[in-house]
Amino acid sequence: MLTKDQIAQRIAKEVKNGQYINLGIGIPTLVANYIPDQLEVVLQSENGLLGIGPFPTEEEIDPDLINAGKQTVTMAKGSALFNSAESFAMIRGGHVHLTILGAMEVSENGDISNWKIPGKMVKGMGGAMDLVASADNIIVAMQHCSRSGESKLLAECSLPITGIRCVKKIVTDLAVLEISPSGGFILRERAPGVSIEEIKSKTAGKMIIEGEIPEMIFE
Amino acid sequence: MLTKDQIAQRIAKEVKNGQYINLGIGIPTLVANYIPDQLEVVLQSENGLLGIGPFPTEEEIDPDLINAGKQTVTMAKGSALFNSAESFAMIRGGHVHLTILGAMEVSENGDISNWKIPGKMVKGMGGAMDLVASADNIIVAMQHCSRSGESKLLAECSLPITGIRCVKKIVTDLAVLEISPSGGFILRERAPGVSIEEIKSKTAGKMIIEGEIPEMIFE
Amino acid sequence: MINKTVKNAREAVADIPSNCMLMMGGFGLTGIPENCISALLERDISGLTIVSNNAGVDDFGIGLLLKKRMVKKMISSYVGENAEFERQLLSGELEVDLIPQGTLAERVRAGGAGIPAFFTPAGVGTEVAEGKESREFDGKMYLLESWLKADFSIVKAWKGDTAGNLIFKGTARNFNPIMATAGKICIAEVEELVPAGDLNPNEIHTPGIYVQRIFQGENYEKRIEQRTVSQ
Amino acid sequence: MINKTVKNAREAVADIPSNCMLMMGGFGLTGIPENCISALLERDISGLTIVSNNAGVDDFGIGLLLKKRMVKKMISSYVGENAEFERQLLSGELEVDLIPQGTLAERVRAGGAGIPAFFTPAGVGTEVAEGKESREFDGKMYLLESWLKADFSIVKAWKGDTAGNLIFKGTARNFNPIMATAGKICIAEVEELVPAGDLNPNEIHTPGIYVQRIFQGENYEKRIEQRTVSQ
Repeated sequence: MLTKDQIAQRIAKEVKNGQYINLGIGIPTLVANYIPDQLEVVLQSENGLLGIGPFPTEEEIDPDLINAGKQTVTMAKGSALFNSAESFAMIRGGHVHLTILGAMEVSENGDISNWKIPGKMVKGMGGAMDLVASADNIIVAMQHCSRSGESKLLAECSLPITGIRCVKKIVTDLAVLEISPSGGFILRERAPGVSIEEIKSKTAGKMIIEGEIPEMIFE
Repeated sequence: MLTKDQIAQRIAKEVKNGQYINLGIGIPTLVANYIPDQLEVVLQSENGLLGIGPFPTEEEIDPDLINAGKQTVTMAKGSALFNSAESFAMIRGGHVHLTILGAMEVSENGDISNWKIPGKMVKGMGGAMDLVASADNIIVAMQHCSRSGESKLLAECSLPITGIRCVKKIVTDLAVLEISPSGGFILRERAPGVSIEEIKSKTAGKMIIEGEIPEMIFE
Repeated sequence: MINKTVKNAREAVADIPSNCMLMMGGFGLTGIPENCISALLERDISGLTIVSNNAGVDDFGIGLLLKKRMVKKMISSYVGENAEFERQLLSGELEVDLIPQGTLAERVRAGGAGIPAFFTPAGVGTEVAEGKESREFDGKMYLLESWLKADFSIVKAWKGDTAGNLIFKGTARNFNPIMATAGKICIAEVEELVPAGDLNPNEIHTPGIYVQRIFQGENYEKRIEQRTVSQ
Repeated sequence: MINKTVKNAREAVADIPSNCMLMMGGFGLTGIPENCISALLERDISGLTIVSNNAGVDDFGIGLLLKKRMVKKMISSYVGENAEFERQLLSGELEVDLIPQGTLAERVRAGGAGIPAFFTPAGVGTEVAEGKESREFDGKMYLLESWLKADFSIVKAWKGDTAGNLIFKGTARNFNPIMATAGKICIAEVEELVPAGDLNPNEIHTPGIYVQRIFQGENYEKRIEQRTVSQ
């Protein structure tokens, strides 16, 4: 089973040179730590910054400079600042290539639920609905099962939907899976020491297994 | 009969303190010369400038600073620059209070034609259709009759329309007229020495004459 | 240039009535109009509808207006981080309209830009789409969303001039410039107010045409929600 | 930061094919991409559709492309000032789509912003409305207009950095920033190209995300159409 950091590390391998990327809160934020230095990529923060730098030192902290998770940040060289309408214009317009975000559930046709649990306090969708409706490539980072042990990879989402037919790939603590254009979770990689049977038993939606399924390799 | 400068001078009296104003090409441009110094107003140029200053001296000329008529201009103190989408956002959004423009024809319900003569080369409407569809107050500056002597104040426009039911007031070389909300040109003022009969005979649309019609006064 | 200066926050918000619609700039606690919020707290008004991406925290920002029961309804994209908010919501004292953040931003921009409605992909297939017209363009589905306008918009900028031109700093820009365009009256509080002509026209984020009242604020606390430093 | 630098105009426009759709920034002759226009003139391509507010003059700007018969269609708001243009139009060699300037600007912005259609009041009751859906909002009529996108957009800025961030000067900004967002490939020529990090992030008009190629242009003529001086 992968740690959160290992999930982030595996997702970082999906990043391509020259990409503009939006990282959601939680595990996705950790992805930034594992993007190889030789790749030139730019991180977008939907509150109005292209080019998120590292977290600041105590001396660098500026309350006027935060990311979408409200954390204090710095700006990378070559950054640009803009307003919220411009920010979502670049998201909706497809200029942000890759969105990495967390989920409560993903369905076998790529629907995602991550904003609302009926009966619990609703905090709102923030920018998630815009992000999943817009980017060409959407990767979900999440645990394979909920805390109570229920599969989060389902035939259909049971929770209110955030976006339909949008997720392309899922990296969990157990596996890397792709959404088949015709529906179904295509198993691509296993976490070290995790068997196909275990993944199968913990995937409630349709799983597609073709050929050898390699174990992930971490340097 | 008023000269072009007198038409501009009369229109300048319509300007109120604190207004943002868009001046069209031709006579409307001259209005700027007659706005009293004690009034604080801002002139908008739809190519991206709020705060048009006087024409430049030879030394001040900057090819990167023109008005919508493509004339070299300067910037007034407190100016702001912006792009074309932002410029028309402020026009359409009703932030520009007053638009003064020329016309080929105006109808008694406030329709205006000023962009196209069938059979002649069509140059385009530029920003005129956006301006007349947006500002609360639209004043037309024009000659009362065409060069061939035909009235330009009609029951209905004969030329292709630029905008419907938008003109509020017309200042011509002969008169000041308001558009009645129920239709018709309400005669408000006569040019010095011009009779009501002459204005009537040169107005093809319905004219409304109520009470005394004073002569305009020029200081 | 037209002079938009008012004395202070108290004068700026003096005529905001009960039951009106307000827009307030800010993302989280960054770029919020701290001075105007304080001045509103001194006013005896209620029934406000507030359009703001977030709703502050219990003891800061819009959270203070909530605590004083001045707010009838919030129109926001994310409203966590606030226990009093949750209490009022669950007890039915407070209404909330949750809107995808990009749709919220674009609706506000549309309000200022004279665009009554537009199509956007956000929310297709979700409960956000309920009751809304949808249409396909180039093989993708979109929802029709309408403009948002307010009686007053209250924004916070870094620098401003007496003509109402504004410059923001860092990510404190966020919703402020678009909200400035969508209020019938826009009130701007700035950290530094300079005479018209002192700002470079090329560096202005919000042209003065959108701003009706401006003043120099004081004692900015600029509270940080998630103080995160590098090791 | 991603480095978007190309050597020069020739390299920047080398793969623009015949019969594609181009957007070109500029208002009149102000802010037009002079270097890219010169480089296009050396290419053996034709059948271009060009979206540009104006069409240059006979011997400058887009007028040069027209003279070489490279243009099939212009999408513009105002196209006077050009005898060769008029000749080609009247002879049927050239098509022209005339669009209200604000609608043109908003359609281009929509193309870059993922908004497939929006309602605008411009053109209601005119021939611009023919064949278009109209609808009433708050007692006023509006037309539905669709986004405009292009295969390439070519813009001219004052300063730029290697990451593609752009700053414009004066009214040479005009259509450039919005067109930069609406081309699949955006080519930016700048008067001064600096390393990423040299521009103030707060002063950038076009974030580099929209720009795929950038180079420092040379020998700008910046011709003036109406040289007007004060007496």
